[in-house]
Amino acid sequence: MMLFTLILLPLVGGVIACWSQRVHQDAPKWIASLCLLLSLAFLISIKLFTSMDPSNLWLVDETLAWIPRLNISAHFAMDGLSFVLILLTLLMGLVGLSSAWNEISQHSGFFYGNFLWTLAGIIGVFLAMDLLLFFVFWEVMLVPMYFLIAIWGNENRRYAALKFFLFTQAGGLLMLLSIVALAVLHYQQTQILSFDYQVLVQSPIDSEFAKWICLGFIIAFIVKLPAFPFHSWLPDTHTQAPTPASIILAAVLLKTGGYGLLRFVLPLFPDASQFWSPLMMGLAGISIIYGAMMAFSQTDLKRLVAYSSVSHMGFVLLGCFSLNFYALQGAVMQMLAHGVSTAALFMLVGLIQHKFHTRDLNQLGGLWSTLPKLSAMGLFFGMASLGMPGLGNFIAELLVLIGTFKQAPMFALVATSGLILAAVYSLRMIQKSFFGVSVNADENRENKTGHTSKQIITDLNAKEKITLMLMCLSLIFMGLHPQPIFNLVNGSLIEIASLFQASFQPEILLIEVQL
Amino acid sequence: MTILLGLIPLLPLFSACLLIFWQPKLLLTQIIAVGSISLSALLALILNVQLWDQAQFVLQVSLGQWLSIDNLSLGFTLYLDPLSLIMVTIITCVGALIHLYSASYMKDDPDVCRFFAYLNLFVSAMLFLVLADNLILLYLGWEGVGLCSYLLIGFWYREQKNSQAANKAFIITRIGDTAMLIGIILLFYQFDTLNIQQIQLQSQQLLQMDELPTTEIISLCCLLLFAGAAGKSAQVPLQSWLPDAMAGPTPVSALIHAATMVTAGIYLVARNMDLFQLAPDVLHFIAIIGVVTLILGATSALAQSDLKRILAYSTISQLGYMFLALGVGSASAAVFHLMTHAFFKALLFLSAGALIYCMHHEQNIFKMGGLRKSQPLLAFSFGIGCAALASLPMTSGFFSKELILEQTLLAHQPLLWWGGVIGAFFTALYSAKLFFIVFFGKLNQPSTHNTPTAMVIVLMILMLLSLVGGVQPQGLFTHFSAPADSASPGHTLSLFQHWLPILLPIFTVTLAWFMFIKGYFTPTTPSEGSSVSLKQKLHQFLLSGWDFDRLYRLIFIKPFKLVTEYNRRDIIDLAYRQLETFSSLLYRQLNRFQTGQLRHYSASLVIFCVLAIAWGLIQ
Amino acid sequence: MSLHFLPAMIISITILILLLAIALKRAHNLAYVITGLGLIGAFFSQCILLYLPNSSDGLFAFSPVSSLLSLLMLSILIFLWLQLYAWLAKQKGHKEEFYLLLLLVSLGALGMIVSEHFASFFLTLELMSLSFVGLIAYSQDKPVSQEAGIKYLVLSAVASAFILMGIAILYLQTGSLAFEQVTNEVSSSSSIPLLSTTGIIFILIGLFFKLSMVPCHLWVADIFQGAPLPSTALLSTISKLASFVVLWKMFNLGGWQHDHIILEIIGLVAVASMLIGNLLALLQNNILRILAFSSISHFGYLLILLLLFNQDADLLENAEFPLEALIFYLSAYLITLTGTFTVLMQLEGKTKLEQLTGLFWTRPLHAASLSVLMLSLAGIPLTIGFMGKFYLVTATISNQVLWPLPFLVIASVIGLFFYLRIIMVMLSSINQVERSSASTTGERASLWFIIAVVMGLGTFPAFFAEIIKHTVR
Amino acid sequence: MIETLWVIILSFSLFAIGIFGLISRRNLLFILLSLEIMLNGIILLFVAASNLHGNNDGQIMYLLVLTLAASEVAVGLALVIQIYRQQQNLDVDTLTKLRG
Repeated sequence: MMLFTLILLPLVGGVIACWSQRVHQDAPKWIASLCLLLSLAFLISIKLFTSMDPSNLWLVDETLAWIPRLNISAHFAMDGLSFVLILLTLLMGLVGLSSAWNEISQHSGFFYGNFLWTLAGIIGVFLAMDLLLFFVFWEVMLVPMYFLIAIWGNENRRYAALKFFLFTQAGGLLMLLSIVALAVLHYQQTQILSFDYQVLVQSPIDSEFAKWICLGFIIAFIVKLPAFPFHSWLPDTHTQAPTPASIILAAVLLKTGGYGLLRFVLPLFPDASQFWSPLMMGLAGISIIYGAMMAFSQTDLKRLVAYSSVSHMGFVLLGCFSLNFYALQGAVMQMLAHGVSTAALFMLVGLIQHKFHTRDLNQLGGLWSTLPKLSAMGLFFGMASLGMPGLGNFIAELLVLIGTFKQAPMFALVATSGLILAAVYSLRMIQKSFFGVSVNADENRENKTGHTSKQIITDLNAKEKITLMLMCLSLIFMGLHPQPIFNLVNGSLIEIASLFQASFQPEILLIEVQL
Repeated sequence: MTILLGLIPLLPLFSACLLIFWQPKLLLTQIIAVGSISLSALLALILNVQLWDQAQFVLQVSLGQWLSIDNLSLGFTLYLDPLSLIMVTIITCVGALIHLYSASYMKDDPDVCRFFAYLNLFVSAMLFLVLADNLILLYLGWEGVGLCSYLLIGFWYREQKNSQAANKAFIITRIGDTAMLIGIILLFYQFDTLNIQQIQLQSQQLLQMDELPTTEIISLCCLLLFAGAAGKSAQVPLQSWLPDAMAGPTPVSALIHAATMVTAGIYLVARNMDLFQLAPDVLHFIAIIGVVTLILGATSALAQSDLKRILAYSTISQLGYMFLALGVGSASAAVFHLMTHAFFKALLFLSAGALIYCMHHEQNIFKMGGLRKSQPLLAFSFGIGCAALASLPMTSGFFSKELILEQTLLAHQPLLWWGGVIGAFFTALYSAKLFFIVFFGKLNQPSTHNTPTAMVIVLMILMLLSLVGGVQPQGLFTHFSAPADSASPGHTLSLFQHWLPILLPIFTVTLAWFMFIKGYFTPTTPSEGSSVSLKQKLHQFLLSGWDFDRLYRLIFIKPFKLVTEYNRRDIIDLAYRQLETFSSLLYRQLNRFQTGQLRHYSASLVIFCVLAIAWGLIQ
Repeated sequence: MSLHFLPAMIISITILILLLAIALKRAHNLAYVITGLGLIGAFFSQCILLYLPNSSDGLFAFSPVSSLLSLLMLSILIFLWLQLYAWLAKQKGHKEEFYLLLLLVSLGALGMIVSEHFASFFLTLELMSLSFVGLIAYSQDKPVSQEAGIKYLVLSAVASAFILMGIAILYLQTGSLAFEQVTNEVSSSSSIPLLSTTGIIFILIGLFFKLSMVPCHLWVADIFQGAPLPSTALLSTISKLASFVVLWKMFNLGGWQHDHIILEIIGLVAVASMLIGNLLALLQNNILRILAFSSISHFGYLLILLLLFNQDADLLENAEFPLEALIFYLSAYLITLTGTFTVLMQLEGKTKLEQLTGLFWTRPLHAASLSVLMLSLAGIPLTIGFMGKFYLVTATISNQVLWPLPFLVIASVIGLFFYLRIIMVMLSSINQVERSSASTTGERASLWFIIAVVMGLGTFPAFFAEIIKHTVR
Repeated sequence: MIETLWVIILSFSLFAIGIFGLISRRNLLFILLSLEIMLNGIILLFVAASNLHGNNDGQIMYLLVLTLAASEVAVGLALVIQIYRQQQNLDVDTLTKLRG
């Protein structure tokens, strides 16, 4: 019952937070942070106390009966990959919380409730082993996020929330059809009706439908991990979402797409993913270039960062579909590093918007003179997003490129040109917002806003400084000492990679996991 | 001894972090910054002394394990051998001197602490680059150096043009670095390891096997590695960032754009010399690029009027010489020239800095006439610097450049040799021109305050080094006892080929003196009339460094900007908007049927019945 | 007179008692109590009869499935009856007749569900339709309800005429009126080739009108908007349930499945109603009209299930699965619909979308329950609507009928758009915070009950699925 | 003896006349009237069919349909009176408050 309680904790925490607003105005904040810390401690304790027998891949594996009629069970299991991603979820939850501390004022109880429910949904996605359970969590995590964006968003939040929900829902429906088709064909092949991942993975279906079912899954995950043709919801959602929601969205919600690819598409359809891999690598290349070029031309800061994450997630897609051990490690690393760096960038942009009430690059400038600490952080995370060695993003992109060069040099070439474009747009962002002289000097900004008292713009307060510093340290840790993460994720990735590379023989199969 | 080696790069890194987080007062920052660099310089000198006697030595120290997946295993291990020892000594000594100099040069700048933090970070990144034992750690140092040069060029971030120059520098070097990264990855697949020494060993074995197996992949790797080197050391295709990089403070130009960063490219090629031997056509290509760059640098330096831009173009041309030496296979000549160049170019930059400091930030040479009497020390240091640059006999520049020209001859490359000689002629011409214009002629702007003592000490040391630096460090020869050097002992230089490089500088200096007296060196006023004479057009062409900037703007920047501006609203997004309008259009059409008329509703019932029966009849 | 007639008998007795009560002393709460007793009595008697073996006496056929469906119908009636008192108290004019008409409708519907002879089907159909006319035109003070009444009367009369014509043609063709004989003989001997098909088409048109399928769907929006709220609730649940069961019965029994003309028509109508139903509701501003159009599309989904009955390519080797899916989806949709109508009834006739702005902040419980119901209509997981859709998709895919699936995806995405639009309106922030009338505990209890049922059956459908499995087997 | 074919044709034509009347007439009363004509057509068909097949199911259906027609008209007229009281004319096309 351990994993079920891991999901239950944020759920119940959310209910209490939502209810506690009546008791005291900022009670929800404390309850939410307490609940997150509790679940973080619980997660770490699960990891430490579970008996680490290297033979069995799954750290924890629990099943509860759910719909016996169709042999669907609530089957939760956690392995290295999902452990790392849940850790990222909870940490980014804390970061989102710290950025929401003084920004959210109206209906705060309901806000923190939704916030925690989204996290519970995401944790559910990472833990679900039964395909239908995965689909249920996949859709359920959208509803609270929809509420977050629709109520506390910026000026055009309605359109963005609706667009966000419709895009993912359309993809989700395709996935529902593919799940059912997979289960039915599996039944036809092996006379066992089951939606369970571990049962389905033993006997991959080999009918000619396999290609289309695999495509159904891939489209659902590509819409979520915004790849080229389906990315147009991300910029709108990010510009209109409140900062904590866009932190969670950028840091973790996009990773569910990547996780889905790694967990469900590659192992369940080995030959179909081989069939689709050139097309998908092409899409990845296009989305890297397209995201970078779009980021270059944006004037709205949040849209710029959103397009940059489209380009970064292109690397994840490239990593997943080059079906090579290095590339898979690189893809997982990119998910983590991108999560941290983009969340930090969104937090900074949120702060800038909170202080200057504008996100337009043309009106921003010369922040270094007024807010030195914030600009230093902005510079650091800008450098992280363009893949500066010594930080997590570089290791990820390096591994993805190493993997892809071996498989398909042409796509890798396109991806490396993406590196250059990444430098172009992040430098433009840094230069336009931090360097130069502030375009609207203080006096004319004052008469624009009309109020007499000169609004003193304070730099980062203690809490923000600590969160950002921790994120810098984690990026540097990921950059200079990524080995623990690789060891954690090694087990499941070897299994996936061995499906594709006949020649791939990992000489260190049973790796002792040490954190 | 290994602890000393480990400490050398870590000391500046530690002091950089200290300065970033603690941001102490002015005096304390100066002490920490200059102290840490001079400490590592001291350690380097100690290492030099200890290892002076051994001819071939290898020192390795591992600072920790970085990454090990499958058969890609990288560690933070530092590797010292004669070549990297020389580089370390150059970097730390010149770095220490420049730190001392900039302590006084930058003392009245508001955020001096940030300046020193970046400078220390730069030196530690450079040290990591030079001491790296695997290519990815080298790449880490490589990008770190690029980052610090970006930060330092854009140090005075208030002016827009500074940060634009910084962006330009970073992006152009980034293009080179990405090419290099591709080269490294291809190397990984070719040699299955990224450790530099193993690559050299495997390439040596391949060389002995004399039937070169997959040559075109290896030559592709070498070409890509050279592209990275070209990006960092400002060679022909990617050199237009160096002149703009002068927007940074002068000590930065001295340290980064003269002594250390630009030499990283040469170090990379020298370090992987055995690999490059496998691809002779790439070496030949490098030599050609070297010659083209040195001619470009020399000619454009002639047409400049800004003091620092002249020195920048001269650095480009001197680097061209080094790559020429590498191209013809003699890495020792290249590294020797690198060392001497580091000394006299640092001297030139620092004295230029002092000069600008005295002429309160006036950089146009035509406005500083006749400073011989008011600034005797600067005149003397500039004289030595220009002499070494023009490679007048008995200066350190002379020995190294003459060695390079000799090596090119030995490698049967007469054409390249003539290129080098022409380059030498132009170098001598512009250095003499620079010297005469600034220090002779009539005094039109009095120099107010004189140079502080710290600067004077540094200039004195550098003057000494650039004079006496000519003696060739013994270790250099043994390291590169590669066969290419002594390939053709029998071939003796003809008399003419021997004496020309020696006499040429003297002849050009006197020629320059006469031209100065006749007044040829007047600034060419931009002509108002439409008929732009050939002279003006040539001058404009040379002034902008063979017009690479306009070329790149035309080919890359304009179309890129056009496409991104056109697509700002994301065509894909508009496609989805069309979907939205289409469905609402459909809604309006269907809603027109809801008329509320009872008769229309019953009519719909009947029509459906008729259609259904008709459908049945048709089947 | 087998035991199966007990529920119908109880209801007719209550009708008589109610008539006498109204005649003697007109008292609203008395009528309310009598109807309640009748309905609850019928409900419990039906529970007892649930697992009795099949028995049929010519006119009516009783089977566990039909008793389960009538159980479902009776529970919906009881739930609506609970809300009725509060709503009727607010209306002007006589209130007792409403209960009378309600009981008559339930009697008609009960009869229709179990009928297997054209005469009994026709009688119960007419009983239900005419009492519905009374229900729709109930509130005299509003002219709109009179207009809806007359429209419904004329159109349902036309539809019944069509059905009668169909029955007459089939009778002409086969000489007998029982569903069994009619469907068997139709496929065997057919004197005039197309006569039987036209007969079936006539009947289908009548039933499509009752189910407001696309070609004859124009009336549903106007009548839903015009009629008083409880009668719309009844109309949308009871009448459609009964007509769909009859359509399923007729379709299931005979050999019509191999008549490709009928199959094509039904397929076309199903897809058309899915898409057009959702498209019509896209930018609507009146909630009742949105519910009307969404009921068109939902019954379009159900029609796909009808196509599955004849397919023999059953992958899951389980012939009854389509029937299970049908019952599950039908019950899921009807439960959600009744829930929606109870919430609307408690919102005192706020049917315009603008009137709902900021409902989340003024009456949070109503807004929460309405959004849960909207999500269930849209088919978002953890709601019963999703489980219904999941059953539907599993049944369609296991029976290899793949061509309607893309339309299903498109239709549900369009559907999601206007369901979310409703939630979005409720979320929008309003400036003046007027605390409207505090809702009574009864209302709050029913709202919590709705949320519990919709979310509960959505997340733990095992219990409900087992019942259906047993009744179908 | 009239062959049943003619009776069927008569009933179909009655049915068609009823439908046509339903759609074209604007007055509510005439709509109810045409409704009756349709039902008579159907009754005729029932009787003819029962005569053809010899069993008297058709006759019973005749009785049922007749009662239906009567009750329908009764309810219809009640509503017609209501509408007349509201808008003083029975024109169906003015009954369009519910639309769009």
